[in-house]
Amino acid sequence: MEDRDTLVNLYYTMVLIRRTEEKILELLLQGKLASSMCHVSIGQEAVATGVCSAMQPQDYLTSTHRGHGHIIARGGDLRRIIAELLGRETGYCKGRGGSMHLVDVQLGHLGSNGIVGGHIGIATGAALWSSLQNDGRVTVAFFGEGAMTEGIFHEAANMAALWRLPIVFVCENNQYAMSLPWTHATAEHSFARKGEAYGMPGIEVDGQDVLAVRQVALQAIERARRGEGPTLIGAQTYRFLGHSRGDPSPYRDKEEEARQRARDPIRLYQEHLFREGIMTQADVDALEAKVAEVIADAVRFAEESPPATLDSVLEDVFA
Amino acid sequence: MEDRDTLVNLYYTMVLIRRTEEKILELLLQGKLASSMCHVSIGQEAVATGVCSAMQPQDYLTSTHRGHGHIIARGGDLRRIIAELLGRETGYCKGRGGSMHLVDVQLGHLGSNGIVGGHIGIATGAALWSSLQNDGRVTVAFFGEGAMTEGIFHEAANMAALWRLPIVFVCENNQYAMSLPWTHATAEHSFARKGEAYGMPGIEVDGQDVLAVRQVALQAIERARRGEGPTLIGAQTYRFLGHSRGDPSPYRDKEEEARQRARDPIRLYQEHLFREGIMTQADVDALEAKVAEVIADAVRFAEESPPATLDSVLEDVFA
Amino acid sequence: MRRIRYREALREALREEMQRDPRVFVIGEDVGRYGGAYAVTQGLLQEFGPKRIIDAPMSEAIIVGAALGAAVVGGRPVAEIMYIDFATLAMDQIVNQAAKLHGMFGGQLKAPLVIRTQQGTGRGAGPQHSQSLEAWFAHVPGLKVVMPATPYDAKGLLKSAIRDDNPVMFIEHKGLYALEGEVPEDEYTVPIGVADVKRPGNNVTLIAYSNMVHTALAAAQELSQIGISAEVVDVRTLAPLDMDTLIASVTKTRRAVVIHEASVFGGFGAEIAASLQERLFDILAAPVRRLGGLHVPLPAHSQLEKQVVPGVTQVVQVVKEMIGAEVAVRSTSA
Amino acid sequence: MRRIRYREALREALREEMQRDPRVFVIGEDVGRYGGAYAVTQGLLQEFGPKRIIDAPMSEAIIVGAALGAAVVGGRPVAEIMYIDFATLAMDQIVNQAAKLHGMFGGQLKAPLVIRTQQGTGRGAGPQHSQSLEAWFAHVPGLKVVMPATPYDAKGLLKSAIRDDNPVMFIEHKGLYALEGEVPEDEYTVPIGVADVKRPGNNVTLIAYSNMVHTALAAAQELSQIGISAEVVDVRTLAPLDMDTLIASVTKTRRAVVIHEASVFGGFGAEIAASLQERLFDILAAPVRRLGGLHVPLPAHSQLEKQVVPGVTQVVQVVKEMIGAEVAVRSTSA
Ligand SMILES: Cc1ncc(C[n+]2csc(CCOP(=O)(O)OP(=O)(O)O)c2C)c(N)n1
Ligand SMILES: Cc1ncc(C[n+]2csc(CCOP(=O)(O)OP(=O)(O)O)c2C)c(N)n1
Ligand SMILES: [Mg+2]
Ligand SMILES: [Mg+2]
Repeated sequence: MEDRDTLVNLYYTMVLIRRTEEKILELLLQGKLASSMCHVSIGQEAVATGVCSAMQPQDYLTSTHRGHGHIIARGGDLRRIIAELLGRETGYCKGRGGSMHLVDVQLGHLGSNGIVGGHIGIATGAALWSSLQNDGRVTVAFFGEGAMTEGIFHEAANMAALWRLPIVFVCENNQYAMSLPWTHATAEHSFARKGEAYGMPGIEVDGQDVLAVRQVALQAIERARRGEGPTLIGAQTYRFLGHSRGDPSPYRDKEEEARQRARDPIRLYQEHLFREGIMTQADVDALEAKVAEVIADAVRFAEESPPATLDSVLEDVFA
Repeated sequence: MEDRDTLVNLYYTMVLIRRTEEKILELLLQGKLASSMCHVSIGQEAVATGVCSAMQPQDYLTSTHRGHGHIIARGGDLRRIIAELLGRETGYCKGRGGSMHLVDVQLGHLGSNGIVGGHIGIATGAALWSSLQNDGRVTVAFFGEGAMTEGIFHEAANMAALWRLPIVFVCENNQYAMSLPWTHATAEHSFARKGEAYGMPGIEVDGQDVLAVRQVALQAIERARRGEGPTLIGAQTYRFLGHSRGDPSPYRDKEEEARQRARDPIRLYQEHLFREGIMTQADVDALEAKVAEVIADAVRFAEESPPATLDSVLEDVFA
Repeated sequence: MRRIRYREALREALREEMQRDPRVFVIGEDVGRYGGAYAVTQGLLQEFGPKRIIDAPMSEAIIVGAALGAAVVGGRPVAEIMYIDFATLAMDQIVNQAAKLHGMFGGQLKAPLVIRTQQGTGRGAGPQHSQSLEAWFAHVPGLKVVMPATPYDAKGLLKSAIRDDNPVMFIEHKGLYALEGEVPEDEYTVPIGVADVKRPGNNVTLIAYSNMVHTALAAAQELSQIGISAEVVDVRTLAPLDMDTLIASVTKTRRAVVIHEASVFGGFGAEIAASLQERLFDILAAPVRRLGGLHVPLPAHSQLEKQVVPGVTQVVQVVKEMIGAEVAVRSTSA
Repeated sequence: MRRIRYREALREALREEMQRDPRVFVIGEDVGRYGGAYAVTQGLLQEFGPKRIIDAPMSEAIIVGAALGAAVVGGRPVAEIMYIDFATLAMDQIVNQAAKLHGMFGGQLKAPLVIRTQQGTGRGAGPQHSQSLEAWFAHVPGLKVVMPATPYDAKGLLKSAIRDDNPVMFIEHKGLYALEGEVPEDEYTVPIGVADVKRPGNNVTLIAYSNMVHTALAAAQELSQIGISAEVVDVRTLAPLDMDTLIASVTKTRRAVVIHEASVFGGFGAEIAASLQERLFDILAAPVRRLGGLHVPLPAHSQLEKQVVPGVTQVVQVVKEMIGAEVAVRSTSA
């Protein structure tokens, strides 16, 4: 059994992601974001939260265009995240990456990426270095199911399994890649079969159940750390909103949306916590208040920060 | 049961490939080849022969850097093949493609390729067009097992299975990609599992047994023609010589080589034909004589042909 | 004349060619149900059905490969790569396969294939969604490279590209989709390989393509206020390049500025500048100047992004320098 | 001084850097057991073992990706792409990932990664194994591009590339591996970003890199017979480009020919020519000329291949034209 702190932290993280992204959408509508690119993960919080909770401090991860949740769950600095989105010099990328390029090398977060699947290479390489050095670290590569049909996924999965690299491939299957349903992306939907092609276990998990995700991730990460090689996790989840702003998702069935939204991972987990007597409504209210404060502080920090400058862009072309 | 003509033709084709490639090696040593690139398929003749014998005249194929066998088995013009290798204007590519770029559009041979896996895209596209047009054609994509770990294989296999394209993926697994043994290329060697990842059957066959290859190919091609989608065939074979000239294959176990060479597909088939009373030694001798004549004629034709010219290179940049 | 947007002009070209020729089809990511990331193919799925507007899985290499294969056996595909930045995933298929197919195979095969894509800044889309990579493709023998600046050219050139028997990189600009311009109702095409004088002038030639044509036109307008008459030549097709039109213009004006959004360093402007000085050395009154992007990864921040690519002020400034410098030289040598 | 071959010089650089720094490792296809397709890494597997000389599966994208990832977390990888033509399969990893990593992430990450590859004609290797693609990489901000012509430079520059904290495209030439040259036994490096005057002269500057340096040197030799003194400048590093050295030379000679094997059209020579005329317009006695490959898919036929790329005769011819033309102009205007 998990201790109370862990269980409450999972809830806190999910709420923090949700509220932060709600705030980001608000800032977006106010025209405050410095870049037009912004993809929120509302509805998918349990995956980032469950997986990151299973990681050790020394571990690495790489992330996607829909990566706010990953960096928040990894303990990223909300101030620097919001500052990045507002295009400030204090942002994680000094304002020049925006929502798609968050990174925190101190936390082993090796960057989110605008090229679907592009960062899987970096993740594989980090795991290769860990394997060569035998440094005990594990790398987690998050990606959407859209990345599964890109060539780089194939090459990375094959190499990782071949060399038993300490990496966990976490597919957040939110059922759509922009407008393309997963049913129209591939003829084989079993993650077990997809993993087996490389000689690697493929495990499906309910991505709306944070505890289930955590369990599967703990096992896969420990397996990787023991030197037994990679695992492919297929976390079944759903993108509650459109692909990005201005996408009302007309290509999705409204009934399907309603059915999926009914399985809100935060609400499901809250019910569980209430049922098990781990948290009360009062606890939740206090937690929400704390989250609101943290977010308000981050926004304040960002808004007071100096804007990004061209000079710093010019300085950073070469290391 | 197959009729005698078919059975004898299979033998003829295998011998023609073998003797042609022996002649090519001779021309190479004499310094007569116009290009330095040349990869022979000695030891692998049963795969090209068995598969091509299962194709219909209207079908397409694409081929590899090790593609002499495919074009010969498809009925390619030996004169134009040798002329191409000798760099003559009468060659299939007017002397500017060489051994790696044979092609015969009249025969539905859509080209061999110097980029490992590169032509799998073209094959998939030909099959896509057949599917859109419902023209009853099937495309065969030949490739070595080295191509299986390239991203393009993954993307093509996934698309073909998803859309049930009329294509057959024929992997000639000769166990090595240059010096890389198949055991070091992937952790999963089952073609069934590799195919299943895309929702497509994967079938292994003894690539040294021309009749077995033919049977598997007939089934896969008919399946494709019925609109039931692609098949991945893994034909287990062996490259009797080095990867290319000047490769004595020091990375291969000599015992393994001896064991594999003992399973010469031509000899195995000859024994079968003798056993079944389909051919006699006299028949074989006559057939060899005919093959020798055909090759001599092709070499003569090529040597008498005018050399390739820069003018024609300049003309053909755009269609 | 009727005015429509660049994206609508492109859509009309696709629709008309699909109506005219049943072999034409579209394949790409989100081209059907979504209508294209920049809404160019909106409505075409409903009109032509899923066998002619094909939503592909996320697999850029095989999207181009499949289009190429279909082209080889009789189709006339238009493959869409959503951002040119993702063409990096299909370079083998474009460069080693499509571009070389005709020549490499001794003329036996041909690849009547259009690759539609878009590039450039203007939406703060960041370092991996805003690059301008036309110079790569122009450098590849066997590829045609087309970059329309106006709705009229977009429609006419796309129709020509679809009818062309060669692989054509058709590079749109994300900042132009909403641009309105005159487009006739009647059928027309614009030939590939022909540059276009978008504004006549006498003192200097501004050579540009894609979005920078509009920057050049605005600069020409501003220069006219101070008595400098600038001719604006829209290159339109980078390969094959219409040097004749450029040479005719610069022979007249004796001064040229080449402007593009791509990084100046190693950009296509270098080809034009190098050629012009080779051909018109004795005629040029000043060196050919180049204006282009700074050699940096493009920042996502919209304000920074603007500072990285050339603007009207810089064009005007450079022209003033050129003409001023020359006057200065003339007066000292006199 | 000791003379060794280009391939041995490269091998020494790898060996010395691997001995010096345990973080350096090699990854690529057939680099171990096979010793490299062009035998550069021969013997290194035996010396350093399979954890430092890594035979990868045929997966060019992940070879670069894995090297990049290792570089980000502390390794100093040298990834080998067997032919530059296959870099088309890894362009996203090279261009969108490695090159942008440092700038895009606000300086937080760095990618000390060398991508060794080789290119060019000389072996009749055909259209998909003989391309010269350096211009693509030079155009990408965040990449360094190095192209050594001699064993000395090959060794010294590879050592510098391995020590550099940025991604370096290290482009060798397949026709140079057997070339012998002087290489000291003692430790040395050659700095990235510095061009080299390989032969001094006064009447014309021949600007070249990689194998064309030798063509330029042979041409200079021939020109000296007819009283023309040619300076040969080896660019060595395309990015960052050492314009100062080029400008100093051309300021002296007042004439320049840029020579590379890649297709002239859109080639890197255009950048050099365009820059020179921009900077030295009043000094140049003749237009900057460019010599490069014909704009065609490279034929596999060795004899045809030779006709496609520039040779000594052409260089001599162009220089004679330049100097002759100028004399002609001078005499008519006199
Ligand atoms: C290589 C590449 N192709 C296309 C795109 C455009 N694009 C951005 S996100 C996206 C969908 C990605 O789907 P998925 O991987 O499932 O992630 P999700 O958006 O569902 O989180 C597409 C097509 C891209 N960024 N990169
Ligand atoms: C994309 C690519 N990578 C590397 C090479 C160099 N190369 C040519 S053949 C070969 C081995 C191919 O192995 P396989 O596919 O098994 O075919 P085989 O040679 O065994 O017939 C390699 C590495 C290439 N031509 N293309
Ligand atoms: Mg998705
Ligand atoms: Mg093989």
